[in-house]
Amino acid sequence: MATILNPTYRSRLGYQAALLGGMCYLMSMLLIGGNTATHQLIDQHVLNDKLALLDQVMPHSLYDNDPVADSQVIQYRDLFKEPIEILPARLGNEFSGAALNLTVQGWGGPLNFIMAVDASGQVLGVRVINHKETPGLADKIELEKDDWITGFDGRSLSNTSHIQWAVKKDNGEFDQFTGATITPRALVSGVYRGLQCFQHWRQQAQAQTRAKEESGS
Amino acid sequence: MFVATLVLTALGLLLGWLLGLAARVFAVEENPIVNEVEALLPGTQCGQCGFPGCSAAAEAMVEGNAAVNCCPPGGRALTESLAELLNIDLNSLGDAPVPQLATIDETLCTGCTKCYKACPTDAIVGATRQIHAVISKACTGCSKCKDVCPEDCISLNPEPLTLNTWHWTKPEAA
Amino acid sequence: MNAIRESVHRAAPYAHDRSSVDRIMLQVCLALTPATLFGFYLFGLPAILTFVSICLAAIATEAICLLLQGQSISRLRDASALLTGWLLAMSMPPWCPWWLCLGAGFFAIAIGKHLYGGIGQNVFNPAMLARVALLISFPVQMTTWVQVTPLGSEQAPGLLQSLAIFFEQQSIPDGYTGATLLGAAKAAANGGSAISELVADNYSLTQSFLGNTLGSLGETSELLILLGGLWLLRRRIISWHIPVAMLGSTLLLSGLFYMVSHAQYLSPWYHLTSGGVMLGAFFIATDYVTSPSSTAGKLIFGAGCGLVMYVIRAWGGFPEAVGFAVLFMNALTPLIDRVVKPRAYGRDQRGNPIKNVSARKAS
Amino acid sequence: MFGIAMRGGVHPETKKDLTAERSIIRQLPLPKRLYLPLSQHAGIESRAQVQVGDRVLKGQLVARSGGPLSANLHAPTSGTVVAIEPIIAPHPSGLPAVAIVIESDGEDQWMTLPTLDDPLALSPDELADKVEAAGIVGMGGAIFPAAVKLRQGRRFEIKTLIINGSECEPYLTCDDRLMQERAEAIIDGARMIRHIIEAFEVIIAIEDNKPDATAALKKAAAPFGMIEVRNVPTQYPMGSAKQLIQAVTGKEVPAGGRSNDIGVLVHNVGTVYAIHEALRFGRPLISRIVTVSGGCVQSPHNVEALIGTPVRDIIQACGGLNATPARLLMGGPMMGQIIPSIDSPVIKGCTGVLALTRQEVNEHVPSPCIRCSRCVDACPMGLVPLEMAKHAKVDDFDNAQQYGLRDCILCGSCAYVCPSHIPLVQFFEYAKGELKERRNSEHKQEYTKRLTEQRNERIEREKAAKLAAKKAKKKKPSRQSEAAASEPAATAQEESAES
Amino acid sequence: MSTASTPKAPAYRTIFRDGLWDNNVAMGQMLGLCPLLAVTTSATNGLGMGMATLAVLMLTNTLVSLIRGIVTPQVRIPVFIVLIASVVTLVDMAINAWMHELYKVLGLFIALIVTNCAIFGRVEAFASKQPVLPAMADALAMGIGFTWVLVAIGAMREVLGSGTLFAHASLLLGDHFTWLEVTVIPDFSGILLSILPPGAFMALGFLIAIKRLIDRGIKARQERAALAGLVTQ
Amino acid sequence: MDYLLLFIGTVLVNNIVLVKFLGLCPLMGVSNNLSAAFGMGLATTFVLTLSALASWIIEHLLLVPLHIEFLRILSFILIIAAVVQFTEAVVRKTSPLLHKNLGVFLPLITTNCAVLGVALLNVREEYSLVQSLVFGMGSALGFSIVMVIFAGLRERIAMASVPATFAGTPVSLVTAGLLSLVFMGFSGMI
Ligand SMILES: Cc1cc2nc3c(=O)[nH]c(=O)nc-3n(C[C@H](O)[C@H](O)[C@H](O)COP(=O)(O)O)c2cc1C
Ligand SMILES: Cc1cc2nc3c(=O)[nH]c(=O)nc-3n(C[C@H](O)[C@H](O)[C@H](O)COP(=O)(O)O)c2cc1C
Ligand SMILES: Cc1cc2nc3c(=O)[nH]c(=O)nc-3n(C[C@H](O)[C@H](O)[C@H](O)COP(=O)(O)O)c2cc1C
Ligand SMILES: Cc1cc2nc3c(=O)[nH]c(=O)nc-3n(C[C@H](O)[C@H](O)[C@H](O)CO)c2cc1C
Ligand code: SF4
Ligand code: SF4
Ligand code: SF4
Ligand code: SF4
Ligand code: FES
Repeated sequence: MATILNPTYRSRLGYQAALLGGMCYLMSMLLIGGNTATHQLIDQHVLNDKLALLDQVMPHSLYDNDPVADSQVIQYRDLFKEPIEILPARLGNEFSGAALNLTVQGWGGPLNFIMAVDASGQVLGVRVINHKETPGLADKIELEKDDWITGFDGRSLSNTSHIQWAVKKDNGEFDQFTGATITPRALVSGVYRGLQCFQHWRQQAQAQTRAKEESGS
Repeated sequence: MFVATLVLTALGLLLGWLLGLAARVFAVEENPIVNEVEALLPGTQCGQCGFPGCSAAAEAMVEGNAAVNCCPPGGRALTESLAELLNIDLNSLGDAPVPQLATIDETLCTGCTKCYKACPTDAIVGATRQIHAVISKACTGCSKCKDVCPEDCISLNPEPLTLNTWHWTKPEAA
Repeated sequence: MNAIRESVHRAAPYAHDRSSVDRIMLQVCLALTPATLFGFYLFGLPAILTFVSICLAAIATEAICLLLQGQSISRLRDASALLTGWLLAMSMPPWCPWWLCLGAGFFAIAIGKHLYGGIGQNVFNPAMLARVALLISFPVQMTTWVQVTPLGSEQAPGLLQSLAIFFEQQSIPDGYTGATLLGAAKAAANGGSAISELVADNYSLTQSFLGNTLGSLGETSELLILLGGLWLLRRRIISWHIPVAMLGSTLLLSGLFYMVSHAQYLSPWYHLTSGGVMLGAFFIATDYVTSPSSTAGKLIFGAGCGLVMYVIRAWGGFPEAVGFAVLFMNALTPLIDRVVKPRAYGRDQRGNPIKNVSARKAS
Repeated sequence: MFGIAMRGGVHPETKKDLTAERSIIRQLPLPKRLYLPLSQHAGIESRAQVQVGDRVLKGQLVARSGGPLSANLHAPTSGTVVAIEPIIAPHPSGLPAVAIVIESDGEDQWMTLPTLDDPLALSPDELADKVEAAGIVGMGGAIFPAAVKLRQGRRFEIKTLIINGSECEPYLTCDDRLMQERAEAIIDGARMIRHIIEAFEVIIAIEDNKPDATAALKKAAAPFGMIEVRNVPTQYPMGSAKQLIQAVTGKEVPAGGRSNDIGVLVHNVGTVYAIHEALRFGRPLISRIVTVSGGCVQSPHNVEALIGTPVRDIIQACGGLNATPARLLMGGPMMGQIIPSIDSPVIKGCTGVLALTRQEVNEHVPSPCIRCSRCVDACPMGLVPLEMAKHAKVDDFDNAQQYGLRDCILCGSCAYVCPSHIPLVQFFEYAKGELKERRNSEHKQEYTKRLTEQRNERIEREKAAKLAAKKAKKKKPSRQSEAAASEPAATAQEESAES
Repeated sequence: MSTASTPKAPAYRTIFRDGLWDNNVAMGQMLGLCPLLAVTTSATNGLGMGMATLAVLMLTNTLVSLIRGIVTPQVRIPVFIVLIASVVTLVDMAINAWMHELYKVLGLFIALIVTNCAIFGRVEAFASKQPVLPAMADALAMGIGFTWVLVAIGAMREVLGSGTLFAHASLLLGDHFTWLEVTVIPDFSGILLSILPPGAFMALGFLIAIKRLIDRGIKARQERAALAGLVTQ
Repeated sequence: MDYLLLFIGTVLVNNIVLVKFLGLCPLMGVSNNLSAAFGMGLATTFVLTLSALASWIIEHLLLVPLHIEFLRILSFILIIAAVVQFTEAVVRKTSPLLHKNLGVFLPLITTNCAVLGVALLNVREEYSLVQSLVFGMGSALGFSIVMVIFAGLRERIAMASVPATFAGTPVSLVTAGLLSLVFMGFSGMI
């Protein structure tokens, strides 16, 4: 770059260092400013998004606590490799259900979904949050495309047997999509295992409270 | 939070200094390619390319102001090596000028010696006041002789085809 | 005298053997005929409709492309479009709807071949390209396998019913479809059950070899394909390197893993007798245009086809992968051709002149 | 038995039965005019030693070798030199070439031939000189001056002399007939060559489709040890020196090298016969056996024709044509050349004259390469013809060489088998020609660059001298510069004469 | 700030012609291909990405043109890149905070813009050598050019892949634009290939081929017109 | 074993170019001939590995401890750009030969989104240091393989008589699409 205006100070090392340093300073200040101005709003949005999703699977009438704030992370290695986020719902002080954030392996990669279960262990609703399945073939798991996902509503470990928790092709209760069985299979089994997790967690929690009560009394 | 700014600024200062330093310490001499190109050119400074000599032509080629096939004495071989050096697609070039050879019309030549003084490659033979002739092996077709010939007896023609230079043409189809 | 002068513009040789492109292509078609006829017999009239319409679509597309490029329509005579269509049809499900057939022929010839300038210039195998593109685009239709319904048998659809199926006025009757051996094996693997039991229960090796089983239109009878392939070998239209390398590497790999686990992996004999391996090895991987030209290159190519095919069959998302494997190796072919050249006379393998053995006389 | 046989190669229909059973026609009517191009051998043109109007005798030297790589030329019959002028060369280009035209006087009168001692008693170098004097060049088509080859052979340790009787080209039977009819002469010639190059063994290699020739030579060779007559498989291009050496000795000639390098010398039987004639009888090379054949020839035969005989005459001697030929060739169909005019003369390297029908040529419009790799399999040199042609087509000669262009012997096997009828060899001829042109222009560039530098230096010197002269009080500067100026012209002249 | 050192700015007409057609970022310069191919599964996505890119391009081109006088070759690249990265991050934050609905659709794409070669390409090729106004014009032209190509490819892939056009456009543009959402081919299950990665490459390939055909047509017409102009009376 | 799976997955199944759509500009720009493609592959491998390492260090030693994740892009790209440019200057001086083969590609790489993409993906997937490196190298290998294969194909296509409408870029793009179609065969393998 042979500019006419090319005074000698330009070729000093100090100038170049200062230029880049100054740029970095300026920009990081700018970003810090931007961040301070926006981060609260953004955090709020993220929380709202989460609640909105929760709303879809769990009726507002079921809880009056802040499930997000009460959320805890649990792990059942034999059911899910990864830790599970669980959002408990309480009405008054009464346990009224919980939402579980789960991930299973689909055809094209991880399949992230949220499911809500009421206190009796019945599925209230399931929604897929994130997935990499083939569009057009397996995206009927999204509610906007198909109501297949509502097929889980009302199911529980007691009203559907172990064998029935499978796609029809595997002699179960649930429809598969023609030509794409793996995705439904993964979801069905994910919900089934989710219910089992819920059950374990419930039992543990109940045992704990009982223990607490006992030790307290 | 402002530690962050500090860190980044420091990083910027450091990197800026480093890059400035690198540019200085590792500076390379100005365009070595021009020299390389010039070394490839015939060096007869004949001017057929339209530039005042080979070094001007080399500069123009490197800057993209001259086609790599503009030098008729260099011919196709030169064009190809230049194209490779400068990474130019040969197919993008138009037709190259054909190399020429000078011939002296013996019936008109008066032996004035003007042509052989002008010839940059000493391709013209013949002493004063004798008929001059061109050694085709040494003639680059620069037309300098033609320009100075007072009798207008020099003409430039493409090299004639002989049994030695003939070869099969490229087949048409397939 | 004048006549002699006029034709001066072609160099030696002034003799030529009697080979020509159309002869080669037609002989390959001939070698395919037994397996094709057997496919017609197994799957009945809808299969014939499928076959004919794919071939016609391929030829029609070829004609249009030739016209668009201002080439002589007589190029059609080289029969390469027919052969592409033929092989494509053989690798398609036996009962395809009309639009799938048209799309297949069109894609193979227009995108797979003429986009690259026509015969001999394409880099991917046109037939396999079309097959794979359709598999990805229409997974449902492309994985619908009908049961064997031999011509003349009770279940075989009649003419009207066949037409109705072909034009999708009527869906394929329930109970007509099933799973291929490879499909079932993949399902078993996905479902976590033992492959060996499933296969032993439902599929017979002999039937798989003879071809009395469901699958693509022309791929089921390994026997007839093998015979056709051997005939081509004898006619010197193909050389043994690619088929042998491909079948050999498949056998080797599948044997190896079968020994590791009988439950998890399918036996090598099933690998060799099901799906499109045999057709692929003799008729598809051997496509001149898209395979390497040197002997060593052919061996590498064939072995690569077997390897990729096995890897996908065993661990990938698709039950069958001859098409993918061939296409993958097609992509590598230019590189193979560049790296693996025959050893030239008087040079070593790396292209340097061999050493002189005799010294100059002293003096 | 044969060592490692040839790689690749093809089996064209031999068509040798057209002429193989017919003996050589020796007595052709003497042509009225004979045309002797000055360049009918590899290397530099010969220089005419006669002038228009000179009378010459049969066997008399009419043109002398033009340099170290050249050959003498002799009058094939007695008569008068009527012209030394350009004629249409027997070459596909149809370009003119200077020839000595001799009008025969019908007497066919030999000059007095030198008296001869037993050649085997002479020293090898003397013999080589005699071969050179006789103007003998390779008769198998390579037209390389035989004496040059012999002398080169003397500088190497030659173990094996291979006499090339393979004659693998379809139609051609001139060597076959020669071997059948003049076996003793060939054996004699072989012994003399062996003497010259001090070879250890002599192997006469004949394709196994010539049993009669094999038998004749075996019989003639029987009295002499160390001459072995061997059959090699019938396969084109078995006659090519490199392939023959491989088939006979199992060895390969290194790329870019000669057969000398591995201790082998190859000569064609026709050459051997000519050497015999020269050394035994002092006869220079003035005639050769030519196969006249092809579907258009009325009565195909081998003829013994004087060098310089117009093709028209020898065809007429074989009953003329029965149809317009699709191709009129000099040499075999695989490597031969189109002759542009039926009046072109027979030259030393002319093994045959073929008039082929359309069916025989079987030429089609080329279609695109389908990469069938038949050409790769057919190439006896282990090259990749399809890639060579493809790159030549887009003028990418570097890559064409990568795939073997340099090693290509232009045998035509690849083009013979190509189902797409691609004129592969023409691509290679084109590429090789372009490369040669390129090399030449590079040389010229280097040369002119040197000249310019020299001239600039000289001008500098002159200037300096002028300056010095001025300093030394201006005394007659003009003469000095004139003297200096005539110097450069001399340099250029000298250099041009040099190379 | 020196204007003396800058080459003459091209006419605005040329700038726009180049940006929209002749030297279009995606079809002529072959830059910004990653976002181009990654997000164009539908026309709506393409539009969103295009607009976001346009915004960033405007900002960066302007800023770079402003500071071009003080930058030295030694640190040019890092300085520009830092600037671009910051602008993108800021835009990202801003949209997320104040246009959250839009962010939900675009969020993913905005981060991708940093890595868009086209931005850096324009900065280097144009803004760092030209005054502010032409630089802005160039950004506008190139941005719009990029956007229309994105929309075109998105539309091609969407129609072929699912039979709809501008599906969910109202989410991006607001409810006024519901009319944009059309179902082109009803009951069409779609050619999956076209919304999968291979379809992206092919769609761009065919789009460029179409551009060539049009260019050729235009040229032929011009030639004809020129010839006609030579005909007197 | 896990590293191996990650590696194979990165190279073949989730190929950075054909599936993740990163680094396409150099793919289309520098694949005209094999040796250039090879050089670009090597250079990218170098830079990708380095940037995977650098970004991990910055992320875990700077950004996370200071809670300034929003400066991530800025700091990553700053480091990458500087490192690349510094390397280029050094190579140009010390080894003109290497520079001829490699150096010319280095500036191109700064603006190649694969480099930043990989760094960001590393963070998103929460890879450990070793995983980051494996991922970086896998991506680079995946990039190089596609680059070289594609260059081979393009060299062949360059000599084919492609219809004028498609010659050059369009046919290259379609070929890239077909190549990505072929790579889909590996999907579902993870
Ligand atoms: C391009 C393509 C994408 C696919 N995507 C999915 C998918 O997203 N989900 C799925 O379950 N199967 C997918 N498959 C896998 C096959 O359709 C697989 O054969 C099927 O899931 C097996 O189930 P089936 O028994 O219904 O055929 C895909 C296949 C192809 C060709
Ligand atoms: C030559 C040839 C190549 C084939 N390539 C593939 C392929 O790449 N992928 C595939 O799924 N099926 C391919 N097929 C079809 C299969 O061989 C087989 O018919 C089918 O995959 C079996 O059904 P399944 O997918 O339910 O196992 C090919 C068929 C032939 C004849
Ligand atoms: C392809 C090819 C075929 C040849 N065929 C013959 C042949 O059939 N007979 C023959 O004597 N020489 C043939 N030659 C020439 C030989 O290679 C070799 O030059 C010759 O035998 C040397 O002998 P000479 O110098 O005495 O002619 C052929 C050469 C080539 C390249
Ligand atoms: C042995 C052999 C195998 C062939 N296999 C195929 C094939 O698998 N797919 C195809 O489209 N064409 C095939 N062809 C036909 C031909 O090569 C094809 O039309 C060209 O690929 C088009 O350029 C084959 C031809 C021969 C001789
Ligand atoms: S034409 Fe060639 S030789 Fe002549 S001056 Fe130009 S570059 Fe030099
Ligand atoms: S054209 Fe004339 S002056 Fe130029 S090189 Fe030839 S002879 Fe010399
Ligand atoms: S024989 Fe002909 S068609 Fe076959 S590969 Fe060679 S050149 Fe191509
Ligand atoms: S002509 Fe050359 S390439 Fe062809 S077969 Fe003979 S040696 Fe090989
Ligand atoms: S490399 Fe990704 S946008 Fe250019």
